Amino acid sequence: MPIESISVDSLSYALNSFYLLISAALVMWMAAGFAMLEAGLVRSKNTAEILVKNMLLYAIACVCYLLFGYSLMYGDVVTSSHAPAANFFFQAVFVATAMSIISGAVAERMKLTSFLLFSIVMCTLIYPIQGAWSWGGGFLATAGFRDFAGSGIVHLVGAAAALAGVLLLGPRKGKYGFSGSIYPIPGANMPLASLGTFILWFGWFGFNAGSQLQLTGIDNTDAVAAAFVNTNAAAASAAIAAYLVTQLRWGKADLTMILNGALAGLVAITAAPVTPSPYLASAIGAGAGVLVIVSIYLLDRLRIDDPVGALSVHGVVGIYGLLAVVWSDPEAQLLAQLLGIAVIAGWGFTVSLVIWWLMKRTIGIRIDAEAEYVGADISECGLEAYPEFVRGRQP
Amino acid sequence: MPIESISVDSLSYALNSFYLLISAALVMWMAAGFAMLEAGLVRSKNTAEILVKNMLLYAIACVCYLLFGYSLMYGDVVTSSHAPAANFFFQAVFVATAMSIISGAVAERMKLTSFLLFSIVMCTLIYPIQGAWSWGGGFLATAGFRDFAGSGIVHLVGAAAALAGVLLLGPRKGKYGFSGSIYPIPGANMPLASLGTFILWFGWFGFNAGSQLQLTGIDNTDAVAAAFVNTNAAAASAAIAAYLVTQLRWGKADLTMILNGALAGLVAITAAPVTPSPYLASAIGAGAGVLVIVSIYLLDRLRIDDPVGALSVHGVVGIYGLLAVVWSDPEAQLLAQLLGIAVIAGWGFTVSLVIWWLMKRTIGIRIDAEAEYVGADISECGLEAYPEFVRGRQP
Amino acid sequence: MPIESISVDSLSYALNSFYLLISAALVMWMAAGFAMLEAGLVRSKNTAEILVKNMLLYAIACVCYLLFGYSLMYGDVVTSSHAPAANFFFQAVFVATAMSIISGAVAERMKLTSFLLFSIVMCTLIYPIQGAWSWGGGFLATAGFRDFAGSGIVHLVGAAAALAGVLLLGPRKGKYGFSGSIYPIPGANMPLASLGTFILWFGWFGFNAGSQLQLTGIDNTDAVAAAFVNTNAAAASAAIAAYLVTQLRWGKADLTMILNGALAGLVAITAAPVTPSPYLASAIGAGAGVLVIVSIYLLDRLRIDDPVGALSVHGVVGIYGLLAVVWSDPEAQLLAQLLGIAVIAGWGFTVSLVIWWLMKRTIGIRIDAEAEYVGADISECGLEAYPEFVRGRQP
Amino acid sequence: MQLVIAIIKPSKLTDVRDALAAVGCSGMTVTEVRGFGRQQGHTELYRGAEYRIDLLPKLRLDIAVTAQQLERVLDAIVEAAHSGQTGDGKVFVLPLQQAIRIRTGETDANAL
Amino acid sequence: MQLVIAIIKPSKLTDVRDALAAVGCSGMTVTEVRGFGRQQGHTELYRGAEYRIDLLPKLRLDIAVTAQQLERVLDAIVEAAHSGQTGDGKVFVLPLQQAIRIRTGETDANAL
Amino acid sequence: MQLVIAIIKPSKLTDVRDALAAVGCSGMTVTEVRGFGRQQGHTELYRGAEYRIDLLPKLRLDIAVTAQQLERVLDAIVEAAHSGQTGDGKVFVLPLQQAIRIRTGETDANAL
Ligand SMILES: Nc1ncnc2c1ncn2[C@@H]1O[C@H](COP(=O)(O)OP(=O)(O)O)[C@@H](O)[C@H]1O
Ligand SMILES: Nc1ncnc2c1ncn2[C@@H]1O[C@H](COP(=O)(O)OP(=O)(O)O)[C@@H](O)[C@H]1O
Ligand SMILES: Nc1ncnc2c1ncn2[C@@H]1O[C@H](COP(=O)(O)OP(=O)(O)O)[C@@H](O)[C@H]1O
Repeated sequence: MPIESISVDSLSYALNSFYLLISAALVMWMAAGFAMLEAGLVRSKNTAEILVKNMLLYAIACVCYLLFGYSLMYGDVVTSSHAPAANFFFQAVFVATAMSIISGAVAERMKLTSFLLFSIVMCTLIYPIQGAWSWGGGFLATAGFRDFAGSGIVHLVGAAAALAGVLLLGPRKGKYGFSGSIYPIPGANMPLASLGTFILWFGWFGFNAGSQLQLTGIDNTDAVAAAFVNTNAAAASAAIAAYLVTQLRWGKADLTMILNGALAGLVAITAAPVTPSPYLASAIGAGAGVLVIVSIYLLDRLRIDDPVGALSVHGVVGIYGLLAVVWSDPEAQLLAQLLGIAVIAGWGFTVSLVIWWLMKRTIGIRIDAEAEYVGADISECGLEAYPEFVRGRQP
Repeated sequence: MPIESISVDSLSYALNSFYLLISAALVMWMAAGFAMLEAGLVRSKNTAEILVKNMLLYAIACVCYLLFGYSLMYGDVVTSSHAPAANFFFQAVFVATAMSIISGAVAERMKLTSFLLFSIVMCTLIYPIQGAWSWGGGFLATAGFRDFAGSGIVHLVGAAAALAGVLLLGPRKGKYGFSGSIYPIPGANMPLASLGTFILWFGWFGFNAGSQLQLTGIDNTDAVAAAFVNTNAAAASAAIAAYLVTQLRWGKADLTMILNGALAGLVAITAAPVTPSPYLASAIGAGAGVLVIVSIYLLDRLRIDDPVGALSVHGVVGIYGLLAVVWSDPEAQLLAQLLGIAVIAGWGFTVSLVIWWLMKRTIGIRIDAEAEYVGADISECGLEAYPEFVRGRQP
Repeated sequence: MPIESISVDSLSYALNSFYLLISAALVMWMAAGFAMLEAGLVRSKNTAEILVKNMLLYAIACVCYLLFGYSLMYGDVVTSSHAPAANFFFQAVFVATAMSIISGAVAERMKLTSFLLFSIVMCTLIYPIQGAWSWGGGFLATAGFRDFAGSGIVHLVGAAAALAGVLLLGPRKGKYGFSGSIYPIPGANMPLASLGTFILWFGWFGFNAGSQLQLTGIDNTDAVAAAFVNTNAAAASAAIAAYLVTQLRWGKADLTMILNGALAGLVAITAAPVTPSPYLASAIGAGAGVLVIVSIYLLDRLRIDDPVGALSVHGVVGIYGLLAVVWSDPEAQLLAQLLGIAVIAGWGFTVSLVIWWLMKRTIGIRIDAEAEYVGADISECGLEAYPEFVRGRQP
Repeated sequence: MQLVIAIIKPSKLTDVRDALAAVGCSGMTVTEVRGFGRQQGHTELYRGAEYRIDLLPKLRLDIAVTAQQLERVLDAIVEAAHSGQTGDGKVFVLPLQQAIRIRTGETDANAL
Repeated sequence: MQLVIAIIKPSKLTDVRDALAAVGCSGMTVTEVRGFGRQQGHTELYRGAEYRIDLLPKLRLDIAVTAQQLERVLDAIVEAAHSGQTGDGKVFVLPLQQAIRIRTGETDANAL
Repeated sequence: MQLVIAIIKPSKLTDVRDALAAVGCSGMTVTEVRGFGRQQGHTELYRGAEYRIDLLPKLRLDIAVTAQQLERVLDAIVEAAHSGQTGDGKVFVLPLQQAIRIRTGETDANAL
């Protein structure tokens, strides 16, 4: 392969594209993180089914966004600083993230086919349309709404859609008793849940730092580096804060809460990973770590059953992250942020509610009681996730 | 560290090398993917042994290729657009991929030492010699055979060698009964198999996009970006297609088939990840997703026992991918592709058959019946993969 | 986004920063590797707790290094070839690696809170102070001590601190009987331990190749590429060597020893991953693979209980790696290396011993006997790592 | 004294335990077992091949009782474990010759 | 009525089940157990230390039978579970005082 | 002949096995069970909700003995399994009508 004569501009083009492609690959890898997190937090009898959902939702998101979503969200995209395909790929993998949030919240009781149908609607319409309003240059962008990497545009919209689904689905059998009693349903595999969290943390560097979209130029480079540092700082502080809350409140270190804490830190910093100092990023993360536990605790008391804490991590903390933008970004205004939150959450929730409701009325969205008892693995997939490991505790 | 004066050429050299090194690291990471996939699809009593095989085959591949294989395949390599060591590393990790394919197909019954001896022959001779014919500039290259990233040169040759081994080994005890009955032997750990698939998907970006070998220059950059997009699109469509087949045919979503489907999409696009449009790449992937299930189903009826589906995913779909090149690459000709397929599969199968047969005659290639019953973990490794998790189902 | 006019220098700045950030992200990912390795090698009843430790130690390392450690180690850092934040992030993730070593050695019996307090001291003082002596340009650097990526500065210091803790803690209940008998305590999940090793191998490319700190300039690029090749070669040879030892000595392929072997190869090459030829790197790795098994075997006979082999892998082999520098690096001198070893190990061991001892006297460092019997998961975290998988073997 | 062995559906454990507590029987030993009987298993699918799972998960309760308790205990179990579907399970009664509480060495009725 | 307890090698389950079905006995309860006896365990190796596993995996079958069935059932089990190697297992017969089918309340022979 | 069923704490298995070997009893079958009795379980915490685990892990030993061995075996078990804390477990003795060694067909005392 002979050396072609390479120009500075083409080098910059190559480097920006490579940076975006690697960032996108890291976000793709987050799909594995969600899959492991959710597979670890459900019971063993529903594990294979949640894996199917995670694998397919990623696949569906990519295909739907290729066919319709991308052009709906961005129109005709012209990029000159990096390869158009790199830009497409980076945008496409974000859709799957939004959808992954939903699979966790409705786990252990939603029908596979209904979930997959919903994911088509989500990735073809719900996500791209609201994306067009902000990142696509629409009215939210004009109004000054700031959401750098998607605390709202990706995470909150997913959580809003999930909430609509959860409300129509109802809680898992056996989760809530009469007279307010709450029965915990422990997840089957903690190492898997922890691995998932580590994968997400790792992949999130691509999510946040890639959202600068350009690496070359001193300012861009510094912004990308700041995104790495702040993303990491927020997650680290949030994990510590969540630990301290569980330790002080219950005298134990609840692993799943610490995992949710770290993820909450990541979601919170996503709206503005570049502008804060690392110290402010740590503070934002710490707040998220506390908030997420309070939220999980309260939603459970409200009998809103969310097996993996997705509503709190991506919804409640997503809102918090959008508000926290004003602490570091001089261009952000509280009103514009509130407008963005209301629009995104309202849109995501309302449209999803209609879709879920139509499905509930027609094909149904919940597996029947017998299937739920036996487990979705056998009823939906026909196989068991761990066929040789006996169940040690009754459901 | 003072800023040296950096020339444009040396920047290009640095960027190309870095791109190749990161791609190679992603391919190395695929070794973990194969290890997890195979560890999830065997029974718990053979899990530690398959892990040993996967760890050691990667190590052996690297050492053998360093000592002999690389110079046999490429002669004296001169690179000027990137660091020679980066090129070596990228080529070396491909060898391990070819070998990983074999470990899955012969799982649960092949002797560890025989497998390791075979892997030395594979990585020192079988793989590099046929690699020299195509990528090394030999007669297949001259004949116009096109295999961009190795659907044939890496995947098919591995599957051909595996088939020879499987035929001489015979099926696992208890897999096939009299009068045509087939007994499924479920894998022990579905989350692990799914994780392995996600890892492979992620690592495959390095496999396919790295095979452009140069990133700088607008055309190269665009090709690399196209490889990312097409690789992802093919895998996504293939997973969906495989799901639809299992859903329509059996009314259930067989997770392991969906995983094999995604991998089939990846294998199929490997022969030409740059030239197709994303839509064509999706179509190629969808075809692979259907084909792989048909192939797994038929091979099972032929009583060819392949615990992980490697023969179908890498062999049958590898051939399909090589043929599909003609759909997008105007320089490819069907005849040259057929020649390449025949040569690679013939070479891989024949030489391997001789080697396996010699081994069978001398040191033996199959663990004895008692060891197979107790499990290769205890007989070959002396330990258990999950010593505290009771076996819930008898073999 | 319009193309700004990009200078060669700013491109170099961007590329170097990106290389450092990706390397740092890979090192961050090693935290997941340690978590999985350790979670696989402890019993199921202590798995959730070791996961909490690994998640929190990474978080604490990042926060403490941000607040105090970095400035203590490097003073006011001025970088012009890459973004300052990239340099900070790369240095920060190394601290967590040192701390991860400790969590493995003291697993299954150390109190969570004491461990976390120690990790604050380690990351704020013990690690940065000795780091200042060498990488920070202090007296060890002046004396000619050479440790490219931290066989000593990261690994040995962690192992020395761990040894102090292990001596004060004592062995796990039931590990050693009267009259010299040794009872193995098998880890619960071999696939997890193998996954952890693969993650570490993958992440180590960032660890070693990133330590060049600059990618641009032909020499730097070649050095980075050499680091990838040598890191891989050393690990591969070490895994094979470890396998051969277990096979020849015990007639079985002990998976956990092979995993430790691969890691030993990585630790050994860390002190000089650039200067050796790939052949010498392989030889250094092979030596490490043998040495680590001998060391694990002997430490066990000395009744020093190290559930994951961290003292051998990072301590004994760390020393070996520092000595092996003189084989390839003409500037290294044996005396300077010995001085560095003595200083780092002495400092790490002594200060840690004092801290652990003070803790032991005040808040205690060991969970009580009943908690140890029931498992740290229930006593420290209040949950079980695998609540549905019955325990098959008594402790 | 008798040893009552009840094979029940796993989902009935809590009900049976409550019913037993109500008749003053507070101790028992539970084993996870697999049962084979009239109840049909379910079909699973793995890689294109279907197969039946015949051995169904059940729980076995072992309850040592005094002769006076026996009748009430049997009634309590049968009532609480009953769903009317095939596979509800069986209750077996075996003569128990002796019982000892390890902690105290107490025997027979005092040991239960 | 008797309760037959058979401790067998796990690999013999299918054979024994078929043999029992052949003599008209279609119900049983299977438990995974670990046995300790004359049969030697195997040695395992972990990180350079060898150790014996003495408790070997076995299956325990509990089969309630009527007095008339007993002889045939015992013969069927012993024949089907026999391999001639140490560790083939044991069969124990216990007197069974009463049996109830939970679904119907039927008792004794009708309950089996 | 009798069948001795001992429910013990898992941590006492080695001691009991050694004690039994000392009185010449070398065979037994071990089952993992969960016990419910006077002993209190522990509290677990999961995502902010606490709950009790009442069923505690125990081991069940089944040991077939001849009438002559019975007394020594019972003493050995009770002594070795004793810790004095609630939850030490129980020993039950059932009449054993017949025993067969599958490997040889030997019966009764010779089968043990
Ligand atoms: N003869 C038997 N001996 C021991 N256990 C039996 C016997 N027959 C049935 N069982 C147990 O009782 C359970 C329920 O029996 P089954 O025939 O399925 O339903 P039902 O009792 O409602 O007729 C079985 O799963 C098995 O565990
Ligand atoms: N005295 C006993 N009481 C209960 N079970 C026993 C007894 N002796 C042996 N067993 C069970 O029978 C199995 C086989 O016994 P073993 O002595 O190994 O072989 P064999 O019966 O062929 O002589 C053991 O693994 C154990 O489960
Ligand atoms: N009536 C009973 N029938 C069968 N098993 C029993 C009975 N009562 C107790 N057990 C078993 O004995 C174990 C110990 O009993 P428990 O009441 O907790 O302590 P202790 O025997 O020291 O008073 C229980 O966990 C249970 O397995």
